[in-house]
Amino acid sequence: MRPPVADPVSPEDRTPGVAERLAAEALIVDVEGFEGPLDLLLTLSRTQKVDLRRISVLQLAEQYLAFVNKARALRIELAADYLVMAAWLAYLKSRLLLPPDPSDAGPSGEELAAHLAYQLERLQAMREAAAQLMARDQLGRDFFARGLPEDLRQVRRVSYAASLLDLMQAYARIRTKDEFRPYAFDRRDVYTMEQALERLRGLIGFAGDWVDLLEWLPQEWEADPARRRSATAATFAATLELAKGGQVEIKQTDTFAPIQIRRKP
Amino acid sequence: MSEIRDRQFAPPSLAEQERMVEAMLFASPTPLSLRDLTARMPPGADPAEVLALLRRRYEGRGVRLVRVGEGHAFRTAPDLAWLMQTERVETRKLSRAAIETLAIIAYHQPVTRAEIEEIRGVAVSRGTVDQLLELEWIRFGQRRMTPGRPVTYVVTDTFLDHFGLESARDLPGLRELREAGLLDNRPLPSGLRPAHDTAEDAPEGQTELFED
Amino acid sequence: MSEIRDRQFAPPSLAEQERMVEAMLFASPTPLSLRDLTARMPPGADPAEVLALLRRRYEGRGVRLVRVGEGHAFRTAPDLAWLMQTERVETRKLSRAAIETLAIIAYHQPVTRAEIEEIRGVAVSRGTVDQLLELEWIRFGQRRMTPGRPVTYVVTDTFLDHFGLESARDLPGLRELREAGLLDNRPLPSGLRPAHDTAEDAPEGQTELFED
Repeated sequence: MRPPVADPVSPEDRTPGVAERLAAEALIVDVEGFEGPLDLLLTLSRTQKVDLRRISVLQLAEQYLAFVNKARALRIELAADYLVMAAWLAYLKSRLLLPPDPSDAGPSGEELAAHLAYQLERLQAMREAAAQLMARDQLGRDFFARGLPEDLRQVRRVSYAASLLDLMQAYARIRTKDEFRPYAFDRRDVYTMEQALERLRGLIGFAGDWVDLLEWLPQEWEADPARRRSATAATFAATLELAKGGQVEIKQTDTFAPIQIRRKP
Repeated sequence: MSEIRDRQFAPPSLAEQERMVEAMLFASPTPLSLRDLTARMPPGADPAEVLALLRRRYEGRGVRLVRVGEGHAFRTAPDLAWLMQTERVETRKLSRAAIETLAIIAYHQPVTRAEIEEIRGVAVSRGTVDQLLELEWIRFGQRRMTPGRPVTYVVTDTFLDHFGLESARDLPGLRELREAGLLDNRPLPSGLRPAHDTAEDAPEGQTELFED
Repeated sequence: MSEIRDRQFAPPSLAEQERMVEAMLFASPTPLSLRDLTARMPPGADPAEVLALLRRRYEGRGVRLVRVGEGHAFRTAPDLAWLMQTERVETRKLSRAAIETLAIIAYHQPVTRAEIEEIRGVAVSRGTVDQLLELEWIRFGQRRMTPGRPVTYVVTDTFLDHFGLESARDLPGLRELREAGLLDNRPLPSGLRPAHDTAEDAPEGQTELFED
């Protein structure tokens, strides 16, 4: 609860007595309890003791300006918000007091005043709504959730997978256990792509014309079918690699027709 | 395993479904949505129908089945609050700024920070919003399709749960406020704006002097 | 305040007491003893009688009123326990011991544990057989009419289903295994590779290098 706001002091009263000073200080100290200029205006408006819709905005503006002057007299620094509002209210006051200027297209003083009254009414309404909200029954205070929740357990169900191939391999492994040895890759009969690449890089310089891929197999790999297959595969993979690098072109006129390559012109 | 498979053949009876929903809602500290319930029930179950049955069954009892936004939960009857002294959880007292900000978000949602500031006439401190976010009473809504695409705030189901609201439409006095035009976004008649509208641009700290 | 004083004049009705106990047991994080309940209820209340009423009321429902030591609490009905868990399926490869055991059972069924051990050359752990039983890939067959009448194992329809077999007779025989290169880990002499040695049957990508 804040103390009632002191009567507005007109700016002319520059030499306040001790009692006035104390009253003013009480008011100023209280400034920090205000939630901004609108809140201050709302509090000031209560001194008018009328419905917010019938409030005298002019009187309110004067009250506010007096308040700000008082704060200044006491060398209390007001936040920018309060000063900007003071400037705006001073402007509003002049608009309300002076006869309207027909050349001015802006909103009239009355429109501005009506809007300010609306803002105050809205803020007041929100405060009341907030109070109603907080007065509601609240979880953990007025009503309660289950105190002993039974947690949803995460059950991990493991599904085991095995393919027929796994099964057969497992069986084969057992049946050949005596002679079983870890599979060793027989390098002797494998022609690697690296080997083929190296060989092709050496040869490609001479291949201006289309050459059958098979003609480029290393001779010592041609006799044995398994070795020949390995060399063919490796060489083909190597030509694809070279084609990717833009060094050769590949063509095949028909399905299963010989694959031909040449250096990219 | 085979039990689960059996259950898939025919949906359980309504009575049985009622037991299931009752068990799930009793066990859960947080509201469960229709979708949560359906996901855990056997195919063919219709928790929506069962919820109505269950709600009637618990009418007037010590615990009630309440609706909370998209969710459903059992909660003790508020008139028995006096029995629950030991269960009472002391919540951190919210500042006046936080309470007002919460109310503005609830009644005006979705609402941007600038709009909150216009209504309160003062800058909203970061801490205030953070506190409400942390309580999970508010969350970010969709961005407003205006210059700067500001984020909006809306209230959550946790908020509804806390204040015993079925939906944000059940906020106290909402209709009256709307009819009085107090929830309109009514801008100032001209470009001339009072000070608080620039609060967002105001140097931080200064305006916060006046926050709680 | 006056409400509390009023309550002291006459004990609340049994129905009202039932609501109270229901709410307290629901909200309490621990089971409540008769003494706890009495302490929290208005004078003249008889929680013992109310507990009996309440227990009957929840009979057959999704939650039950159970006694936990000296206390009383609500608990999910045991037959609905499966609703309180979510399943996360994790696929794992069978252990080598398990797959080998399974293979032996598949190829030699009905087969005793001693026979499996003889073929594998190592003892078969109880866990391995249990795992296969649990997967419902094997089951007990008839007992062998030999001394000790050992149980035999056979594969199940679930097994056939999982491996896409019509019957256990569809399992590739030794000859096919050999032809598939599964029995022989050395490359066959060049040119002698059987025509049906398609990639599908081949064990690993390695042999594919040599395919046409």
